[in-house]
Amino acid sequence: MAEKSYRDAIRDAMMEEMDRDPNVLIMGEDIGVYEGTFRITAGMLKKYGPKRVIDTPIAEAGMVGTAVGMAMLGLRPIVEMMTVNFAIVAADQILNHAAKVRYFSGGQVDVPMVIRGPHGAGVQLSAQHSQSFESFYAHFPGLKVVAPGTPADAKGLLKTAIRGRDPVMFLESAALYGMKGEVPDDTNFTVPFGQSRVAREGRDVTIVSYSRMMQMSLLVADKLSKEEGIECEVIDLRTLRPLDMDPVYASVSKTHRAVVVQEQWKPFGAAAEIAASITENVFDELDAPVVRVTGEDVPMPYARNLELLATPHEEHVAAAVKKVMYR
Amino acid sequence: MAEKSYRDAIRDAMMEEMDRDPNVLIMGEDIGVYEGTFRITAGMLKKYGPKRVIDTPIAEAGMVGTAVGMAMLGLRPIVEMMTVNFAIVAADQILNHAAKVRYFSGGQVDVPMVIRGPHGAGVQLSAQHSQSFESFYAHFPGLKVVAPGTPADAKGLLKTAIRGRDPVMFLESAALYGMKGEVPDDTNFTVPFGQSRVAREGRDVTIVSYSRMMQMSLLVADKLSKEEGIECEVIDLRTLRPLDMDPVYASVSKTHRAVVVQEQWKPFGAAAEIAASITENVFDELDAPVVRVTGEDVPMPYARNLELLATPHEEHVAAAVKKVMYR
Amino acid sequence: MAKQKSTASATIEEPACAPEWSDILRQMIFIRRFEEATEREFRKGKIGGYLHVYSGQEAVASGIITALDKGDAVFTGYRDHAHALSLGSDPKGVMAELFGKGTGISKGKGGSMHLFDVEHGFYGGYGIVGGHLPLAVGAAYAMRYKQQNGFVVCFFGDGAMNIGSFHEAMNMCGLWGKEGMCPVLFVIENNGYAMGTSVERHSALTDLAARVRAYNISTEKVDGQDVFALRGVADRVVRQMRETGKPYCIEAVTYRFSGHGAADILQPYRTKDEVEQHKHRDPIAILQNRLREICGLGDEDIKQMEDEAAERVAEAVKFAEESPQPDPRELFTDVVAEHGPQPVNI
Amino acid sequence: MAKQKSTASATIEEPACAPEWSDILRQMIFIRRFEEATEREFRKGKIGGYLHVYSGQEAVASGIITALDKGDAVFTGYRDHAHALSLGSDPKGVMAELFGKGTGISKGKGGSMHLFDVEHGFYGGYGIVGGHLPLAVGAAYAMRYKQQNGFVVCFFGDGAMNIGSFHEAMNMCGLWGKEGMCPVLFVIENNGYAMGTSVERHSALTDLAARVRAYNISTEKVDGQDVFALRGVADRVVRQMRETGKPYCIEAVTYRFSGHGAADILQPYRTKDEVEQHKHRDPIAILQNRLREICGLGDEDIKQMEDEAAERVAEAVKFAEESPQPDPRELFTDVVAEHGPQPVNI
Ligand SMILES: Cc1ncc(C[n+]2csc(CCOP(=O)(O)OP(=O)(O)O)c2C)c(N)n1
Ligand SMILES: Cc1ncc(C[n+]2csc(CCOP(=O)(O)OP(=O)(O)O)c2C)c(N)n1
Ligand SMILES: [Mg+2]
Ligand SMILES: [Mg+2]
Repeated sequence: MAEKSYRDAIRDAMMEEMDRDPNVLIMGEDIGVYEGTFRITAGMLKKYGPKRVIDTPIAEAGMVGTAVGMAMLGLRPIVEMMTVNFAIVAADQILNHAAKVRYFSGGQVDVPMVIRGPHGAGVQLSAQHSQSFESFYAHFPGLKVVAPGTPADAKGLLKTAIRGRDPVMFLESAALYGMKGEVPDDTNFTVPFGQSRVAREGRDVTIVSYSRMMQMSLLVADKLSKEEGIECEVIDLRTLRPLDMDPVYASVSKTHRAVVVQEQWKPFGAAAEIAASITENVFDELDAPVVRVTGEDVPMPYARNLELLATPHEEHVAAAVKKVMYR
Repeated sequence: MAEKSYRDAIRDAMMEEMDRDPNVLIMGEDIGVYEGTFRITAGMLKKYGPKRVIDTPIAEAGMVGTAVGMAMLGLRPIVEMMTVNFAIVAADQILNHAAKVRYFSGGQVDVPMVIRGPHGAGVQLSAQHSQSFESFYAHFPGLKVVAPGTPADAKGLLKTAIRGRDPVMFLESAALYGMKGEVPDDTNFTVPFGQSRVAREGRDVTIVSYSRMMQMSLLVADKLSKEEGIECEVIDLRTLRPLDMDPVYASVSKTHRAVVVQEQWKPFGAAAEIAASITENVFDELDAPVVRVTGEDVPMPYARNLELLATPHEEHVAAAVKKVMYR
Repeated sequence: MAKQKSTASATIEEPACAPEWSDILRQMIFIRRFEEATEREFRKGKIGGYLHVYSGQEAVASGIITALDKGDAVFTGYRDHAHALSLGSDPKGVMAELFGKGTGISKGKGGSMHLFDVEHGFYGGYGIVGGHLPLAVGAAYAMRYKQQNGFVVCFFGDGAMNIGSFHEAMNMCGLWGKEGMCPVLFVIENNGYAMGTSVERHSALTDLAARVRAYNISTEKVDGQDVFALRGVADRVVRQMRETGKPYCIEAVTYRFSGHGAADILQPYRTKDEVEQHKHRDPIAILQNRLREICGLGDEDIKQMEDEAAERVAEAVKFAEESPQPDPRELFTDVVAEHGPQPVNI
Repeated sequence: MAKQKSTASATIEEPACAPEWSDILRQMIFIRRFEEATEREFRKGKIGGYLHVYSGQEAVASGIITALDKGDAVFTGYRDHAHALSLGSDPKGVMAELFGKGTGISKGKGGSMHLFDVEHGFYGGYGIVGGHLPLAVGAAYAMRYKQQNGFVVCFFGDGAMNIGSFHEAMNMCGLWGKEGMCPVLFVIENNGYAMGTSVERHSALTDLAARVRAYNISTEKVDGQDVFALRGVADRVVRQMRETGKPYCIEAVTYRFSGHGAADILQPYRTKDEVEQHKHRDPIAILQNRLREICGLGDEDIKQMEDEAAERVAEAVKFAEESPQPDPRELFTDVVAEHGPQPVNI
């Protein structure tokens, strides 16, 4: 085990896989000469050369589409989106090509590729650069959608993504890039998809989340434990497609109360799926309605005071926990 | 009142608004000379001329983006998508431009435009041409998302869309184009957004739906009434953004049971939002978990037998109704 | 100004008679009869969805594809039957796919627009206009990356040149081509129309290849009804591309005899007369006449080819007809390699 | 071959001295000082998010925009401060926007990338590279449709020319232009780099305007550091476009002195030397020297302009600093005209 940042965990995952398998390559805007806007790829051009670290023009659909073609022919491209916001420009290539070509070809091709990059709100990047797309992509069969919340998961899940045979939307939290945590040294350490994790045990309320909001939920859980004696169990979904709800059901069967936390806009967001599934499957266990904590339903404003109002904070999670406890 | 098809209702709405307001125009692929793949626009080029009925190149992002520019300068463009599937190609223009420019300009512009076209599964059009996007678009603040289920609503809602000041995704059901129904003659007849409708009254179970699945739900309700004495109340949401849940809550407070029906893939689909909201708001009224009836979670296959298995049918709705009644 | 040259192919020297030309004629006749059969079966309700036939354009697919080797890869749009058949896909499997049968080459999951036969180098069959171009570019990169000798042919229509992905793909290929990493032969199947919109009405400049040259890719305009001309260019260009790893673009000027798709009955965008005029330049007739001249091809030979085509088509239809529907469990396979879907209604 | 001409502007005749030129110099100096202030305030933490300054490129915005009339409309990308200021937006409101204050010209909701000032003809400020081009085309159509006399100027970078929406917009504008329905003046701000990727590395052909000509749009390459040249071309072209309703494209060859954005400190993609070389062609110095020659501009005049700029910038900063944050209720306004959002956390 070593203490690593979330950023370095991502970088290590890519470099280890590039070392292991010559078919892995990475492409994106300004990842080479410029060394990446978040410096995740710093040094990689030098180490692997321009055929494996490809600086692309500003052409997201072209980037994703060429990666699909590479993947169909047996390479394992990683596409870095400068931010995942820009992947919307490539939505057709992701949703209609990457996600579907295996199916409509009757299974004649694999599409082993990863689209990754920072995701979610930053600081004052305003409306076009501060969005959360997990429910958007997770709606589509044929894709995998991953949202790691710790350095270890970032590394282990990314390695699974790179080694897999399907297209993966790998949604990183830019806000967590600097966060440190223990990461196994073993270069064969991977984290499988479709396995939610109990991030914190507790008896009173189940908090379901992923990525940065999962980390925030842990803080709230600790605070509520200390200050109010409320013990929250926090479930980290880790992957939204495949979505592993069994640990959630098990937890709710114990706590009888659930809160779902997401940064996204509330309507038609990921928390709706979680909440609906909980109700559908363990209705009789529930002592209170499942409550969703979400961002405000507005495009992200630039002004810092408004921006802070637009995203969910610890006090909102705490309030939701108390609400489901009727406190 | 006159008996009109859903198709003619849409066409009438457009032509009446074009007659009323010279700023209304329509653009799309093969809507003019070719007269439209679904013939919705047949005759319109002749009547309004090429400046108001614009045949565009195959350039969905260009179509939507130019419409945004037109709308910002005071026109009221209608963009016909040959099918709404192709709007994915324009996702960035819809989600990052049409939906956000009012906000990030601090309210300096209106964006009165409508994107409309046939939506959902057809017959053997396979994976890239048979998708349902309502939850996808309805997630984004700044848009309106409309899904009419009757000729009258198709007309009245489309007129509201054209007269409004915001961008609207107007999702038509190709399968309903031939369906007939009473449509008011008044050229000022409109149907406001954000008003769900009780399409059928009943005391036992609330079925929540929209568009074609709402029509199917009505058939099931009649059948269940006749054959089993079960009385379903069917709520037609009509618009998914704004989403009017109050009539749903009122109905569930009466029936204590709810089924939500959509054609979309289940995970992260529209029914999740409806189900989660019902639970969140009228939990204590529920005698059973809200059950979702949805399409199978697979890209649409071409083979007719598989395709039929991929979409929800009357028996699935009936089974869900019985399930929430514990029958 | 674009530095790349635009060559209007000079008249190809009359080639010598070779057995290959009869094979090509046989193939083109077969493809025409196959397409006619699909139109018939569509009207009978045996084929569903959209159906886009290739009649009139046969010389393009045949002229180019017969120049390929094993290991080369082909991508095209939804008007894809001829490409699969030219590559050697089993007509029975192709027809079964159109019938939505489990024996179809895409297991009945793709249909007319999504034929696939990777074993024969056919990488599909795509329905989003222009969406496949970036895929072709990536595939070519992969081949060079793996130091394979193959290259990629990417067919697309005139209408596809107006969509963004076309341009993004072209620029990336032009760039990668500088490093010898992008051997894609782009083939514009310029049949004059995107559905009902003529080139003049959909493209600001009707010299479509000018767009391609703007990405440092050489282009050449070829008579798309003349399989001799097409094959001649292909042979030359293919050799050169394998060596250089650079892209090249052929604009094949052709014409579609049928409607855009099976639903395009009225065809208000063109006159019957225009269609008739173009039928005078039927690529099959042109090839037949040439082979009469240079190979002494006779009526008897042609009749034999026609009979053989009819028989093979009938066989394919019979096979498709008699094949079983896909197993219902197939609904859930091939979605992903791992972590497949949970059935909801079954 | 593209039939449209590519003109490399002949050296503009030395224009006569006119008071206007001093105004332009004053404006350019002011913009430079304004941008320097934004960089300072960014480092102080007063400005957040991304900040892209225009230093080095001033001649482009000023040369073109001073040729416009009321009723014309301007669209650009995220590097947009100069465009707003050139159009006459209040520097106080612009600075307040960057500070995220309620008095900002976009009410603090847009920030640096999304300045808007419709009253002055400024239609924004967009953050998705190339995304605004179709908007500009639609806006031009709207003006002609309404039989207004205005036209649209659309600025964008060299890097933006690689994205699909650029091409879709160009083709549509080329087509509509044939009917006199698309008077857009496209201005390529070719500063040699898209972020850290040089034109040679992002575009298959470095003659960027070849792409534009491929859509039947005439282009002209202009020295982007020479405001005389730019303004000369603009005056000529603008007159012509108002009449014809056709698009036109100017490729302004310029250079950005600062990093791509405030975070671009190391600039590993270019040498200090390269930047220094280009600073010898500072558009402000070039204009000053010219005006010394033709107008007898003296050190005193320049000092006065500098002092005035410093004062106006200080005033803007002070105003921004002292302005209140947006009212929290503003979070929920301007999302839609009707049926606004339901607060969830408040
Ligand atoms: C993105 C997208 N927009 C629209 C369509 C509908 N469509 C299918 S084929 C076609 C015309 C294509 O014309 P062209 O590229 O010239 O090919 P051709 O049919 O002539 O072979 C259109 C508009 C589509 N499939 N995809
Ligand atoms: C679609 C999209 N992809 C990537 C980015 C990130 N990005 C912002 S500016 C930029 C470079 C643009 O270069 P250019 O168009 O030359 O303009 P310049 O910055 O030189 O003025 C990039 C890649 C973006 N904003 N939008
Ligand atoms: Mg065509
Ligand atoms: Mg640039």
